[in-house]
Formats: sequence, structure tokens, C-alpha cells
Amino acid sequence: MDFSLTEEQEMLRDTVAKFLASRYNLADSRAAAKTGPGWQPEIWRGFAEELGILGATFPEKVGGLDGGPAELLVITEALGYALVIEPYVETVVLAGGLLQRAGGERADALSEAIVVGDAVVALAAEEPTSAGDWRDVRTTARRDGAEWVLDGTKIVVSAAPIANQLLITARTAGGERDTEGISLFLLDFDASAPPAGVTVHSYRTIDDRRAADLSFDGLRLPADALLGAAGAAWESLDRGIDEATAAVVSEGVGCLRRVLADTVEYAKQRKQFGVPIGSFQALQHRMVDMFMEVEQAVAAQYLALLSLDAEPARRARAVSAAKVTLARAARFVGQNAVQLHGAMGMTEELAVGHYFKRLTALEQEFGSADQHRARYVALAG
Amino acid sequence: MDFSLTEEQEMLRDTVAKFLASRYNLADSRAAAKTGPGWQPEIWRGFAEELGILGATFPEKVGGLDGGPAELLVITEALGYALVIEPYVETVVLAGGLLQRAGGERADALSEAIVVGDAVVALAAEEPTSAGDWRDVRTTARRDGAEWVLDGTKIVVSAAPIANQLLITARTAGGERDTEGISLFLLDFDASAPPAGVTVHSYRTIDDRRAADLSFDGLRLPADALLGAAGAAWESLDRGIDEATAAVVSEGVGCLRRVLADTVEYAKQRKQFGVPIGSFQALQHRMVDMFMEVEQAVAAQYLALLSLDAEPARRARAVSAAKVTLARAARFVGQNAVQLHGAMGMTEELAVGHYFKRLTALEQEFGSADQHRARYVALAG
Amino acid sequence: MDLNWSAEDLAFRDEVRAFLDDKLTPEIRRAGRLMTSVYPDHEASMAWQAILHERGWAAPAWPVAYGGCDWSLAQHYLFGRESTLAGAPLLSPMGIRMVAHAILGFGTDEQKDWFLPRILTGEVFFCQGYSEPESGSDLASLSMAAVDDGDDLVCTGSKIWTTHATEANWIFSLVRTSRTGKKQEGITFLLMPMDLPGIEIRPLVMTSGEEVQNQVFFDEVRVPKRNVLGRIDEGWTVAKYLLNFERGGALAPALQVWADELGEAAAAQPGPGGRPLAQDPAFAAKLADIRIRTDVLEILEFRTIAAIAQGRNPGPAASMLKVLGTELSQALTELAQEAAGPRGRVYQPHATMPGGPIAEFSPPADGYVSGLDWQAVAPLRYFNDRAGSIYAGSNEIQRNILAKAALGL
Amino acid sequence: MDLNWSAEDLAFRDEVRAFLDDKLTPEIRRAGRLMTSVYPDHEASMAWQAILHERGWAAPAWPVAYGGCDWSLAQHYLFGRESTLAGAPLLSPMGIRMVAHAILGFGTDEQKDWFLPRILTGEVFFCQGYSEPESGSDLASLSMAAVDDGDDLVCTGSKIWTTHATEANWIFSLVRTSRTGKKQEGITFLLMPMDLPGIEIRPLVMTSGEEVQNQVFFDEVRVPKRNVLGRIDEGWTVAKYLLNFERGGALAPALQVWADELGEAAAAQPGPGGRPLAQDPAFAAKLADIRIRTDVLEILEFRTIAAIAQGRNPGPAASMLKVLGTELSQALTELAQEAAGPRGRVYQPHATMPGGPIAEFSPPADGYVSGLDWQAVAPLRYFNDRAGSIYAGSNEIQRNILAKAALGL
Repeated sequence: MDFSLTEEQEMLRDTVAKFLASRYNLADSRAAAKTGPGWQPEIWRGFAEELGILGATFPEKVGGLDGGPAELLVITEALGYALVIEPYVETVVLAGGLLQRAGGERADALSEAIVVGDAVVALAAEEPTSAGDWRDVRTTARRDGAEWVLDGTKIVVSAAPIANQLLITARTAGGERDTEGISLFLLDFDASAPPAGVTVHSYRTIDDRRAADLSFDGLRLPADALLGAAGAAWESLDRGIDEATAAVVSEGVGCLRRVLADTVEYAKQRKQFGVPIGSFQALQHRMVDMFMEVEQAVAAQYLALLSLDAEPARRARAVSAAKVTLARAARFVGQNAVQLHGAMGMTEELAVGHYFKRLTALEQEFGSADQHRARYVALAG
Repeated sequence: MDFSLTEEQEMLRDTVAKFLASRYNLADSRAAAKTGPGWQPEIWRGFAEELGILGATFPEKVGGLDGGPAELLVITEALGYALVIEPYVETVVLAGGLLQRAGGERADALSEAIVVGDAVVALAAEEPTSAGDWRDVRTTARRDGAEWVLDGTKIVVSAAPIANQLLITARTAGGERDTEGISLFLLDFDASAPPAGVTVHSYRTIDDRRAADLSFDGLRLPADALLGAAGAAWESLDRGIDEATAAVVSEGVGCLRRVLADTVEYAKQRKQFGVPIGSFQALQHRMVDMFMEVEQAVAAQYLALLSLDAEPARRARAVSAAKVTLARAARFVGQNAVQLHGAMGMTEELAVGHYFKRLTALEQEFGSADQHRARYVALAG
Repeated sequence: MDLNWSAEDLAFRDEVRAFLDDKLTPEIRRAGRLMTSVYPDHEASMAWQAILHERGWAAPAWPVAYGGCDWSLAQHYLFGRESTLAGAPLLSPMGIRMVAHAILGFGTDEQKDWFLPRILTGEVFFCQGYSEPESGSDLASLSMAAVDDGDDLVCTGSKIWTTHATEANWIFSLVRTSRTGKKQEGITFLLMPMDLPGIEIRPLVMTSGEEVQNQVFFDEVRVPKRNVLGRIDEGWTVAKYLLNFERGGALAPALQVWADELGEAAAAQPGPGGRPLAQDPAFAAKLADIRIRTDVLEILEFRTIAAIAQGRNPGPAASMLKVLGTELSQALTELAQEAAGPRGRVYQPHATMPGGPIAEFSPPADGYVSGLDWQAVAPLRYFNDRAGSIYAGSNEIQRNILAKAALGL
Repeated sequence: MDLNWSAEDLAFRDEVRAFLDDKLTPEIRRAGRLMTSVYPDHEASMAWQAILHERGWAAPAWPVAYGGCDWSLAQHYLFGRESTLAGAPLLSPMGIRMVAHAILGFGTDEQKDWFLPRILTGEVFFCQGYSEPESGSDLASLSMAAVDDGDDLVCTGSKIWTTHATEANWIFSLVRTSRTGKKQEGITFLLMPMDLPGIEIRPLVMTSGEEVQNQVFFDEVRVPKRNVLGRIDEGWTVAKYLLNFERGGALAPALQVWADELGEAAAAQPGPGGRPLAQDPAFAAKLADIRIRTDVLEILEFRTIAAIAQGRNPGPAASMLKVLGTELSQALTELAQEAAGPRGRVYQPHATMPGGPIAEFSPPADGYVSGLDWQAVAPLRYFNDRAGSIYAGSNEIQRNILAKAALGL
């Protein structure tokens, strides 16, 4: 076992942190979220051109840096620490992994576009009945001559409103919850001018990102829209979900570190009854418990990211353990950070309120604690 | 709604408390438990003759006082407060209720014997496979001429080693977990000289009471050993379990009040770092949480006892809610009482250690929190 | 000892039920059902107050002479319970349930006669000016100055967490009239019209996006001394008296309603493994625990109300009920947010009835809602409900009080 | 970054495994498996120490010159892990893992040469005399007097919570040699044979019935000054140094073993509704949470051990691991007691391997056991495990330390 970073990895961490500290701030990003386009395209451009982090986990042949778990760890944690709303996990981790494993010309071209910052990709997988379990695919894709015809509904598709490419899961065979028969399709996309057969309802999320509900009603796609073999997408999707889960765990660790630091600092500054509230033992012990939750989340972050290349059952078990841990930490630390900030913690005036909203969303993204605990139980046999 | 006691009920409470304060002490009762006969028969005699509480819930026709939930509440709470190990719940509440509902000459005679202190009765219901669910009866009783023949195994039968009468559940019809087909039998009993066909393994319990594992191997009983109609005991048994559960909830409240009082007192006396440990805010808040658990247990005590006459589904729901609440309080208050007493709390030198052991047993007696929560869910539909 | 109601009580309950059935319009019910916090939509709440006032039930706890009801304890309790069960919105607590009791207890006849009828009709709508940016849990350290100037007090400073300040036309406030002696001395309880020159309001945007809370700035605001309630420098006495009313309500009935609604919603909501969420053992266990805690809270609340009604001091019970009730409510809003699933991440306040305007949000032109109303309510209620353990004396402060008052520590 | 072991590490692991397979007799394994606390059966533990000593592995953390092993960090970790997985009993911590390090750090050559080999063989068996009846969490307030009398110190007072005092022939103790200055000053670290005149032992009966802990009384016990470790009045320095070793071990492997054993037991144990307990969702969820927390603890423990091995200060991590490890262990022993069901109420220490004699208990003549061994162990382990959050600096004290050291509060 070894939890140390190489010099290059430490340098990457410092570079990303410095970029975000100087170029990314809460006011501008929330303005973009609430009254602007939903993101800051110039930041994304910076990720590609100045930091190169959009290619961090891509192979060199598509322009990537061929990085592994350690690179993913330092990048996603830094993004979480700065509360970055731009869709790194959606585009680079989730779509990026699916594209790499699908292979083929279109996938490689899109990978290249992601690396240079030209493509933002969203995955339309959640459906009204799936409750976070993406093997529950009722959207259908049927062949019609050289084309595919898609019908179905997807909900809460993260980043769809700002994506220019959409990955869509659809069933080409099998029953509603079969893992066999799930296929992956690619679609050029513009939420403000959706193609024929697509209805889009875009909205903001509680954590100031953008998402959309989509319905496909006879959407026609060309033959090469199918990525990989028909009906065989589950294995890659299953891995992709684990990778994305590990990435949001890591992002969550970044959020948690910031929230804990802010809370401790606030408790040292804020005076009531003539003394800093951080001098009260009950609050000190609470903050210690928050600290221990954060440290456990850090361990979970290692556990998840360093298990991604293990065989699927071990990978799934580690990722589920990590997500349960992160969810518990997110709730405990988030709620207590608000509590210790008092009513100020409930406003949008301090950072803590914004982080709390993100932590609330993170708790459930890619499966809730209950869902991951149940998966862990099933895997433990 | 009304939670007040009548003057008579208050007098009963005071009388029982005074008797126990002057006549019952931890040293003698533990000596009886560990190196003596397992109980203090002279105390039991006092319950009958001086206090009359063995007849509290029996009708006047068998010599009882015809009391209701309020009487049961004040008596059982007082017994818990004094950590009385004598089998009041087993004999008076559980067996007493079964006998009253069974009716008939033998049952009435035994009721009279209980009221005057001559009979100690244990119910043999738990089996190796029943996991606290007493509808799971695999002990069989079959007719053989005028006699019944019983075969099967009962475990952890509370009070059996000191009982002179045994009630036994046995299946006369139906499948292993059917509620139909369960019958109730009565047996004259002496653990030190068991009748032919009965093997007894007596032991002490963690809470310094006595219990036994029993096996019946062709035990022959006369026809009139059957109480009530054959195969129809479940309804009464179900109610009896709820009554006993409510009674141990109430007993638990007595334990909890004492444990909380001792802990607060200890925290005021015990000095470390030059001040009473009760002056540390973290410990103060812990004791406040213990206080709130005790108050909730008190509310649960009302809820359970005052719902015993409601229709079965409401009764069961109330009793299960109460047991879940008591179990949570027992664990939280018990564990923290030990913690706040430090290592002294882990010894047999202070009362708190003895109460902790009783609270540990109480948590699971007549069903654990998980079991009662599951029953509550099932009843809530 | 009895858990049941008397026949008279049940008859009264039926009368209340009939009234509620008759008078609660779908719009008003909607405002109750889709509340995102303890603060109702202002208009719906005032509309409901008018209906209650017409029936003489707007302020049942007041003395009959001022428009209250001659009800038994059980009737008061049942009225509140039935109103909650029927989905009636809460009335604003600041006027009828709070300052009115201070006016009744400490006001001059003139103050009583002027304010009380107007509070009943809604003509006078109060907000509360207690907390200051530097005085939260330590309320007695408040510093907003009220300088004696002949017939007036001249107020300068600021108040924060003032609910519905923009809707209110009056504010009741604690101000500092003297800085000598203990910090609890030298505080004055003052009633001010909100249109006095020098008052400015800055809405605060909460994490739910709602502008219900405000900071109110006072710049040499001149208030006649006849607007003082009680005596100058003795406002802390009034505030302490009011505390008894602030923490008086029964929360269990509302929690029962919400738990039932959540149970029903979960029965129709897809859960793990393709079964309804209600059948997921983890969810079912959490909901059951909440229901059990609510069953228990109901008894504790009733026992306390009964003690008060019998003229006994409920002692530290009020602090305990505040802690238990708010933590239970938080467990419930947390579970509802879990139950909302992926839809719980969608921000759609237009499908709810929030307590105030929403900052920086334009509802979709077509009114689209992702999922069901309750899923839209869930995140906002979860965010807003964090306030439960913060306001009206944080739960840490309540535990301090309980350590002293209940345990003698 | 890597979660895996190197090929060299794996080879070493296999060597350890082979040794354990070969040498762990069923009797010794039984002593490990049926432990009721962190204190093993004395005889079995000493027997295992002898076997380890024969192989040169009794004290791997000592310097090689004194019988330690030249192992890498990973090897030390894997040795502990494999021993636990194989069910080896713990060795008594007082000698090899504690006082020996103090002797190595502060002892004279004479002390090292006399004590260390005898500790290894078990000829010298230490107990610890730190706590006093009035000095628990506030250890530095200890008052047992050691009066200077020429070549001797004359000790009067009493020590409490002295584990295995009746088995031990030596005690290391903190005594007060001076009452001027801060309370941490004037404390001396003293080694005493237990057979000195004036020493008396009173066993303490714990809730488990076990007599493992004792109170030790000292009445003018005369101890030569050459038995002082370090300098007179500077014993606190030695004690603080020792603390680093007291909290050093990895607990996660043992918790993994217990969790696996509990999972297996639950698969064979009747649970609700006629299904095995392992399939009860409530039980399964609790066991899964414990396993998940253990997976996480393992990483935290290894990270800390790695930091120490690299000569870095692990900072407040030791306090955190103590809290997390003991609370996790308590969750597990609590769940095992739940799982034991009705049998968990039966008191049958004769089916276990407790750390000491059982007071006032006669095992049944026929050796009858109700249920299975693990069900007999469950309540005793649950009772004894309450000590986890009390000893070695209570978890409240650890949180105080963490507030300062980790958060600067």
C-alpha cells in the first residue's frame, strides 16, 4: 500500500489549485449559473489549454496525458474545493471513459474534441422509473433501414443544457431491467435547438448546475450513432458509473475540506457570550467529529479511486463503500457546518451555504448511501 | 388524553416504593442471584401479603385488586427502579393474563395461588428457531388416549428454575409458523426434580436472573393440562406478549430513571482537572440527551400501557413503538452512564453496572428494536 | 390515565372538522400543503386568517374579551391538531401568537385597544426585530441604540433575521436604552411602524433562494415613547415572558401529516430493484423511526400543554420539546429529500408555495415541473428546515438550559 | 499510489502464513477466538509468546540487537495482520509493547540487559500502575507518594485498573516524588517487583464477572532507586513517550475477522420471519456499515503507520484512530450481542476464554452450553468492550486533544 504522490502529481495538484484560486470565484460562477449561460466557457477553455486537465485521463493517441487514479484524485478534489460547476465529471470522466472503451472513429474524434475543450458531453441515462439504477432502461432504439429510431424519456440529465454532444442509453433488446440489450448512442446536440423528435426541458439544479428532462419521440439517428456493439454497453456503463462515482467522492472530499476549514475559522472568529464560539467544548467535539468524517472520506477517496482497475466485484465493493462513507460525511459535515454558522450558514452570503447545497446533491449523485449499502451487501454475499 | 394518577394510584406508588427502599437492596438480591436460590422468597411473600401487588391486575373473584394500566405502570416502574429480579412480569403479567383469558377451574385456581404468593409461573415459549417470534412453535403435543404427549425444545425460559408451575406452548395443529394450532399446557414443575420426559438445564442470565433450557421427550400430561381450547392460544398469547412487553418497557423506565439520577450525581461529585466532570459542556449535553431519552421512554411507557385495551392492531403498533423507544433509550442511557462513570461503571461495585446489564437484557426481551420496528412497519401497511 | 378523548371533545372535533371542510378552499389548502418552511405564503395565510376571524377562531388563545375563545385545553389542542390534519396553512406567528401576548401582558389599555383588534383583522402585521448581526445566541448582548430625546427614542442600528419585514407594517423590537449594569438590563421593548423615516430593508437570500428573512437598518429612527411596551429598560422581562409563547405549539400533528404524506408518496415512487420506495427496507425503517418518535413526541407535547393548562410550571419541558421537535422535523425533511431521488436535485420553486419571493429565478414559460409537487418541495423544505435547530434559541442553547434546569448541572 | 502489496511483501506474507498454520495449535487458536476482551487468557498468551520467541518473532518492533526483527513497515503490518487473521491471541501489551519501549528509550544499559531478555522469555511479566482512584482522565494529578529515603523510594498509596496484577511479577508505575511545581512535574517512573513487602492486590469484579482488573495497595513499599526509569521527577516524559506506543496498533484486521465471523454466524442463525439473520435487512445494513467503516479505518491506520515509518509526525492521527477504532469495535460487539438473540442473555463464561478468573460462578457439572460458543462470548465481549472508549485516554479526552491539535481550537 502506498498513498504518496509523485512529484509530477504534486505539481499537477499545485497548478490546478493555483489556477482555480486566481481565476475561479464563487460570485462569477454563481452569476453564470443563475443569470448567465450556466457555466463559464472561458474557464473550460483554460482547463483545456492552460491546465490540460480535460485530457488527464485520456490516452496519448487522442491527445491525452494518460493519467491514472492519482491524477483524477488531485484534479477532482481541487474542483470540489473550488466548487467548480463546470461538467468535468460528466464530460471527462463518465463520457470520456465510455468513449475510450467504445473505441471506433466517432468515439476517438469526440475524445479528441473533449481533450481540446471543444466538446461538452452529457449522458442521458436516468429514467422516470430507474431510481438511480441505470440498468433500468425503457427507452427503446429500433432499426429502421440504415437508421435507429429512439423513443423514451430521460430525466435530470446533468449538463445536457450546455452539452454539444449527448450520449444516450437505449434498449435494443431484453427486458426492462436486463443488463443485456443496453446500447449507447451518440447525438449532436444543442438544447436551445433540439433535433426533430427531441423535447427538452432545461432547468437549474439545487447546486447551481444545469440539467434537463428529455423525451425522444421517434428520434432518428444514423447507423454510426451506435457506439460499440449493439446491446453490449452495460459492462462499460457499469464501470463508467463506478468511475464517475469515485470522481464525485473525490470532488466531495474537496468540498468537505473547504467546509471544515471555513467552519473552524468561523468558530474562532465568531464571538457570543464574550468568547469565540469555538471555545465551547460541545462545539469543539462536534468539529472534531466533522474532522474525523472528513478524514474517513479521504480514506474512502483513496479506496474508490485506487480500486477502479480491480476486477469488477472488488471495484464495485470499494466504490460503494466509498460512496456510503462520502454520503455520511457530506450530510454530517454539511449540516453541522450550517448549524455552527448559525443562520448565516443558511444564506447565500457565505460560501458554506453554496457548499451545503452541493454536498446535498452529491449525497445522492450516482446512487444514495442506501443504494450503495445495498449493493455492498449483495456483493459481500 | 389524561396522564394523571388517582389518589389511590399515587398511594400505591408510594407504598411500593417505600417497601422496596427499606426492604430490597442490591447486595442481598445479587447474593441471592449468584450464590443463593436465585431469588428472595420472603420478598415475594411481602409482595403478596404486605403490598398485595401480586394480585394487582387480577379480578376480584380470584382475590385480585382488579387494577388496570395505571396500577401496572406504578408497580413495574418501581420494580425496575429497585432492580428487582423476582419474576413479577413472568408470573403476574404474562402468565396472569394468559390464565385469566383461558379461564376454567385450573386456571382460576392457579390465579388464586399467584395472588397469594404461592405460585411462581414461567412461560416456555422461545424455541431454538423462533428468534423471539413465538408463533414459531415446533414443540408438538399429540393426544394419546386421555393424555397429551409433548416433544420439543424450549430455550431461555425466564424464571423456570424457580417456578413451580410451567406454561408451555405446543403445536396441536398447523405448520411451523402458523398462528392457528398453538395450544397452551400447564405443568406442575420443580426444576431440581423435573418430571419424567423433561430435561432441564438451569443457568443464570447476564442480568442476574434465572432461566433454563428445557427439552420435552415424550412428556405425558393429563387431559386437563390443556388451558383453553386446543389450537386457539395465539390470540391470547399475542396479547400476553404485548402486555409483558409493555410491562418491561415500564420496568425499563424505572431502571432508566435510576441510572440517569446516579450518573448526574456522579458527574457532580467526581472531580478531574480540579472541577466536577459535570461542569464540562460536552458531558452536560450528553446527560441532557440521556434525559431526553428517558423522557421519551416515559412517554412510550404511557403509550404502551394505555393502549393495551385497544383493538389488536392499534395495541400492537403502540407496543412496538414503545419497545423501539425503550430499546433505544436503554442502549443510549446505559452505554453513556457507563462511559460517564469511567471504568468504575464497568464494575460490579456501583449500581450502574448492574443496571447496565439489566438494560442490555431488556433491549431484547420480548423482541428487539429491529423486530418491533419491522412489526410497526407491517402494521402501518 | 387515558389516551382517548371524551365525547364532548369528540363533538368539538367534529365541529372543527366540518368548519375546515367547508372553509378551506383548494387554494388555501395548496398553500398549506406546499409550504417550504414554517412561514406560509403571506397572501394565503392572511386570507385564512380572515376566514378564521369571521368565525371567531383567529386567536383562540386570547382572552374572550379581545376575541379569544372560551375553550378547554383539549379543545385548543384539538383545534390545532385538526387544522393541521386538514392542511390549513399556519397563521403568521409574529402577531397573534407572539407580540399580542406581550401586549396583553404588558400593554396599556390604549395599546391593547388599538393593536389587538387590528392584529386580528390583519390590518396590523408585525415582524420581529430581536437578533442583530453580532447578537444571535447571546441575544442579551444586543446593541441597537435607542437614545432618549424628550418624548421620543431615537433608534440607530440594525436587526437581522427579520421574517416578512417587507410584508409587515409594524415591527416589535428590543433596543438598548442603557449600557450600565448587566447586559439584560437597559433593554427596551419597542413597537415601531415600518414606514418611519430612516428604516431600510435588505432582503437576505437563503439557500432555498427565498427572500423571507431580512436585515433591517435603522438610521436615527424617531419613535414616540408611547410605543414602548412595558417600561423603558425593562424589555428583557417582556421578551422572557414572550419566550413561553414562542415555544408553545404542538408539532407532532404536523409531523404526522407529513410522515403520512411521505409514506403515500413513497408508495407511488419507484425505488430500488424496481419496487416502490415504500417497500425498500432502509427507507421503511427510517420512516417508521420518525413515526415512532412522533407518536412519542405527541404524548410529551400533550403532557406539557396539560401541565401549563393546569397552571403548573412545565419546567424545562419547553426546551426539550423544542429540541426533539425540530430534530424530528429535520429527520423528516431529510428523508423526504432522499425520497425525492434524482428529482430532488431539480430547483423548481414555482411548483411550491414558498414564504417569500425567489431571488434570481425565472419560472419556465410553460410552467414545466420535473416530477411531482412534493419532489419540488423536498429540497427547499430540507434547506429551510435547517433553521429549526438554529432559531428560537439554538438547540445547543436549549441543551445548556436543560443541563441547568433539568439536571442541576 | 497503490492499494496492493509488492511481490516481496506477498512472499513474506506467505512465510508468516505458513508459520502460523504450522504453529498455532487448536488450543491457542481457541484462546484467540473466544477472547472476551483485549486481554487474552494468560496461559495461552504466554504459550504463544514462547513459540514466537523461538522463531525470533516475539518482539519484532524491538531493535535487532535486543531480539527484534529487521522488517520493513509493510512486513510489520503484514505480520500483525496475518496473526490476527489466523486467530492468534494477542500477547500481553504491558511488557513487550509498552514498558520495553520505555526501557529502550530511557533505561540504563544495566536495566536493558536485565529486563529485555526476561520480558522476551516471559520470565518477567509486567503490569501497569498508572491510574489512581482519584486520577483517571486527569492522570497527572496522581498522588501515590514515593518518599526519598537514602537509596530507596518508599511508596504509599494505591493504583487501580491494574490489568493482570495477580499474574504479574513486576509493575511499572508512576509515583509522586515531588509536590512543588506543575502537576506534571515531580512524577517518577518506577519499576517494582510485585513481591515487595507492603503490596496488596484487590481484584475488581467487572460486569462481565471477570477479575482482570485490580486495585493494588502500597503500604510503605521500599523500592531501590536503581529501579527508577529515567530520572527522578521526570517520569511524565517517559509516560508521554510511551503513549506513542500504546496507541500504535492496527485494529482494522481484527475487526475484519470479527465481522466476517459474525457474518458467517448470522448466516446460520435463525432470524426474523424464519429466514437466517444474515438476510434480515436491518442486520445486514448494520453489518455492512461496520465493514465499510473498517475498510476505511484500514486505510487510515496504514497511512498513519506509514507516516511514522517514514519518520514523519503522524500528528493527531493517533487520537483519531483510537476514537474511530474503539467506537467501531463497540458497534461490532453491540451488533454481535444483538445477533446472539435470546441466547445472548445467558451467562456462561465457561464457554469462553476470559482474560481472568470469574467471580462467584460455578460452571455446570456437565459443561452444558446454551447455543453456540460465539453466543456465549457475545455478552461478555459487549460488556468488556465498553472499556474501549474509557481506557488509554477516554474518547472525550481524545476529542479534546484533537480539537487543539488537529483544529487549533
